[in-house]
Amino acid sequence: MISVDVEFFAMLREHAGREREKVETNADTAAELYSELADRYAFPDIGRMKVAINQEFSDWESRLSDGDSVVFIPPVAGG
Amino acid sequence: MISVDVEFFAMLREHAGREREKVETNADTAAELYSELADRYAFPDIGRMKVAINQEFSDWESRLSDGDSVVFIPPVAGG
Amino acid sequence: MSDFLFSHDLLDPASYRQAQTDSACGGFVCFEGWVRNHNDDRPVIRLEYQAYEKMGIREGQRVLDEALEQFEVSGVSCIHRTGTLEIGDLAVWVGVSAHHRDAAFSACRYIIDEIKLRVPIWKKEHYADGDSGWINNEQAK
Amino acid sequence: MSDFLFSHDLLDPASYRQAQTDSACGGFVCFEGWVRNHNDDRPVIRLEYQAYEKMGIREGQRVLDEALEQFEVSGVSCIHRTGTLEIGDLAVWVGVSAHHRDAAFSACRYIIDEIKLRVPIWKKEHYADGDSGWINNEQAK
Repeated sequence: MISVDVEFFAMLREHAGREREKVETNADTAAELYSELADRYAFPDIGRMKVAINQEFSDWESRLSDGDSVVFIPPVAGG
Repeated sequence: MISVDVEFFAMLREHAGREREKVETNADTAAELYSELADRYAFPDIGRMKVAINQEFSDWESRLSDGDSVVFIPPVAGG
Repeated sequence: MSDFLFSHDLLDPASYRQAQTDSACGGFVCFEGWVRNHNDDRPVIRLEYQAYEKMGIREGQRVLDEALEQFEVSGVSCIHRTGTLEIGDLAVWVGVSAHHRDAAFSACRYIIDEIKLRVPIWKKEHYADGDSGWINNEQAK
Repeated sequence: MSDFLFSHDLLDPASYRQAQTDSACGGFVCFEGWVRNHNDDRPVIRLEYQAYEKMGIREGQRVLDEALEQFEVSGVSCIHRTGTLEIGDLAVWVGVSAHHRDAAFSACRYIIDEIKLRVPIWKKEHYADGDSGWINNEQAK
């Protein structure tokens, strides 16, 4: 069991109904964590979503460590 | 003998010592007119100079008509 | 000047331009993204930009640093608005000063293209019919 | 707005930009030419622009009309300074608004390139050593 800080943006924030959450999880990877939260909050399919761990784009199969900061990045739309 | 209005710009204005001049000339073409004035005012070689007749870029061999407005266009440098 | 910033307030292009002036530079190119009153044929009444600012500033700064490295430019900067924007509001400002215009154009184009691709910013459009939706640059043109 | 103008007074980029705003447009690109303090390694202290205005306005307007025809842009404008300019002064301003940035960049680039080639404007540089000379865009880069 690890604890990670998850921050939600865009439609994920609306689905989760909150901006951030400390998640206690057995997920090994970012993908597993997404899938766990997707079940809980009815998130959209992982599709073209990306993930940032500690503010760097990371692989979905990256292993999570206790205390990591995790953000799921839906397709962006700046500019 | 025709009479044309010549307006001088850039180094030609400095050589001619004036902004404009009504020139009475026997020149048939713009090139002949340039050559006549080049002799009088020590203008530089025709080189990459262009000519505008009545505010349109024209051929150096264009025939001049009485009352034409003629401007010699040294290489430009806007912007 | 070489900074990527977010601003929750109205952007002030005149002051960004002023900060970029450099008497050694002969050319300046800027790009502004404005909030349009439509998306395809759908009337838009306002937008909302949300950014993951901590990472966005890092990624945006990286884009500016790449531009400084790849093009012969002197100053580069980019300011992106967040929060609720009205039609006509300035959403993003990019400014590049350079000795020659060629580099200024190329770098400005590079910066806005990469910002749109890489910086974690999301846009929600609010439509005249009361509907709204998160859109993204892959669907949009 | 689609005008080519000469101005003997200081240019006012904020007002030109303002005149270009259009709530149907998503992108705006502008180019500014600034008076540099040097030409190659030679210190410049001021410049003088002289224009054959009657023909210049016609040729400049033609360039803008070509840009409107060739690119999907909504507004194009260009103002060129004449007279004596100090270092840092704005010599030329080009602004283009468009639905999409691609067209805005291409049109802005087209306009400044063609203006520099075709509009009868001449520049005299005054150097720190007291010398001066008429220069042209074929020698310059």
